[in-house]
Amino acid sequence: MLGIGLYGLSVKKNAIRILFAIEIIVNAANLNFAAFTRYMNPPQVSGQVIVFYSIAAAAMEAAVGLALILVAFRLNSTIDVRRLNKLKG
Amino acid sequence: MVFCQLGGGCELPLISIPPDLTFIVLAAVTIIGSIMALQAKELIYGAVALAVSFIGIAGFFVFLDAPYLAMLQIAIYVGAIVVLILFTIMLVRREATDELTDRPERGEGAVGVWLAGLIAVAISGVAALAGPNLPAEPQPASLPISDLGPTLALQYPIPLIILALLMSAALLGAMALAKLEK
Amino acid sequence: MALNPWIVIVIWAVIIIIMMSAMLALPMFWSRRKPDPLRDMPFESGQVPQGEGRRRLVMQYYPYLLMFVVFDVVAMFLFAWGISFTKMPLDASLPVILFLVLAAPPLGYALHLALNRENW
Amino acid sequence: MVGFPPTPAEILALIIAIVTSHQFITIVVFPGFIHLLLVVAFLTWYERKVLARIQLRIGPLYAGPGGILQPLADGVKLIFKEIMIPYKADRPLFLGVPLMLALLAALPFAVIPFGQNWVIANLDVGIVFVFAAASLFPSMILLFAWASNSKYPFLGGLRSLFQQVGYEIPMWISTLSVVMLAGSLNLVDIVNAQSRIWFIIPAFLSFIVFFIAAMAELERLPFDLPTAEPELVAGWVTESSGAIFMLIFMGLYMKLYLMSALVTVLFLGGWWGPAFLPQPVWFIIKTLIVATFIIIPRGVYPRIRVDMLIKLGWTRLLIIALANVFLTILLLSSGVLSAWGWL
Repeated sequence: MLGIGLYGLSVKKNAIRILFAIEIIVNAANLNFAAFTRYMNPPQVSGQVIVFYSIAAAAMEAAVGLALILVAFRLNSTIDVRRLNKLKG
Repeated sequence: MVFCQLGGGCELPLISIPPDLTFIVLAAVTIIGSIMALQAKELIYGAVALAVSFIGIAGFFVFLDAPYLAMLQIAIYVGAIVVLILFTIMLVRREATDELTDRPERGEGAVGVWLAGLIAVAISGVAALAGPNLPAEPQPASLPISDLGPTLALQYPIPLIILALLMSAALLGAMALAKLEK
Repeated sequence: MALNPWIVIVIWAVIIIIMMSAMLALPMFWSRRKPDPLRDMPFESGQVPQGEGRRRLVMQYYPYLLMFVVFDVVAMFLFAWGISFTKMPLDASLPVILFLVLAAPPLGYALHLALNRENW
Repeated sequence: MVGFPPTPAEILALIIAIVTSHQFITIVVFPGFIHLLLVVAFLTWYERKVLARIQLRIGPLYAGPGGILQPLADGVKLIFKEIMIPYKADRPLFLGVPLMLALLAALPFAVIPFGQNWVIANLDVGIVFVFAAASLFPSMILLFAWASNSKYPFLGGLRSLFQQVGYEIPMWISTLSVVMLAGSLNLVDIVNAQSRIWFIIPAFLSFIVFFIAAMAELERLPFDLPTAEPELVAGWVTESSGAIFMLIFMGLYMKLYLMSALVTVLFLGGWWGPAFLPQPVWFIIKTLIVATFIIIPRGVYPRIRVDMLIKLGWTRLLIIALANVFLTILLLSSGVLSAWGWL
């Protein structure tokens, strides 16, 4: 899944797709936290708590990211990152 | 075959789904969902596939004895973030879907696949090396949900405070960004 | 109950899906189907639909969605803390209360921004 | 024990064992599928009758005694009708979303306890499971509105999304104080904790908030902006017909029943009542009373305005719910409840 996420990050041009890719990567990390904390000896809750924070942070990141996309769209009327690479409009 | 005792003395064969099968199904759902999310032609379908992938991950959490985490995943990711994504897609939609030519150019596609393959091989290599060291069978102990709260509040109070600040900052930042300039 | 409740839930979901898709599939076989461009037209009070059906959304709803995301996270954290409230010493709840107090003013301000019609 | 190539007699015995087992009955018959279908049918008839009584009409009359078979007739009619799909609609989503809506409305019934043993799956995260399923509704509605590619559904879907999103938060936070009182997310435990006193008394404010939020979630009058007939024809369900319409309305009525059941579980002591009636009967009686109180405003109140809706949900209800959480902290930490033998 991390691989897929990286693939998406490196290939896709649409900003929303890039956000998808980031979410997928974060999810892969979360899954690993939950898995390792379960397979620890004895199982602990702390990994799950870390996933808590991770999910919360990812939610915030998605909110800000989407707002950024909106602003970019409003200013440039495109969300193609190829065309967003110029700082001066 | 395991039999369970139920009220009235009747016996019901316990439906025991082998864990491997559950794992394979969940992994398939998750991975296909995430590939679809990135490759679907319509962004809306991409978002739906992303939701499916998130639900697959929630299934993994259940599988890993973290049901509260699974519910959190569904409520926050599928319930909130996907709605936000859908809404944004619809806000920017008309112009955005004009460029359905979101296909990667040749070199980039190859680089992407190569990167993904490299990561996958590396991770499975590490897993294969470390595999024998991991306990094959997890401890049958249960992780009660009521442990979450104390751990949250007692072991990690500082991140909680930081999270409050982060959330306020993110919310206000996002709103300030999305606000109309006057 | 010896069955793992999650398995029961999966069975329950599968039963519902089968029944509901049967309800959806039955009319496909039984009912008369006569495609007609006039009848398959989207409803617009009897007129011929004009323009795009999917209009650009209104921005006004956006801030509420943002706040929903944030409050969703807050509520989930509060639930995790709420279940074990009676089992914890009271001072263990202090970080959570501090969390709420810290988060309250910015959230209130965000609410104020969202309710102000001129911003959107 | 069953031998490996099982004989027909053994298979038969197995099937009988499965069919008569308690788990099978809970899934298929009582709190499960058949009961759900019957209640949904009953609720549609009941709502029409109640509204007719309010408006001095008679309501459904011809099918069966008192028109009680009307839902059956409606169902048969809707199944035999043609499904019309607008030509610009997105077919997979247009067909798939009603299915998901019905599924999402039915899924939480797996954790609702109708009696001490009458629960399909006794889940540890019960109440959060219900909310997680309910939180998927807005996205489904938005998708359906998008899929039908028509103006009225789109506007209605937007309003609906926004309303449900707004009222989910007060609902969750009002539930939080119940969860704190009971010290568990498991719905069976929550009801068991009310054997002394129903939570409506120590958590009265959150009962009010929950009830109003439930009505808004259900898009009932006075909160039925998403399906406001004079303005939006039928809101986000405008384009649905035949079986799709039936699935959506089954989903909505199941949700009505679900919300009433939740009010019963969380605040009205679930199945507890004098012992001369069995537990599930008490539960259903209470639930139907709650459902009546959700239905009645539809015949009585006018629709409120959009800005009033926002203000009510996001400011008043939220603040009351949060205040109630602090009130609950005080109640619990002062030890009043245990001193009076309430917990």
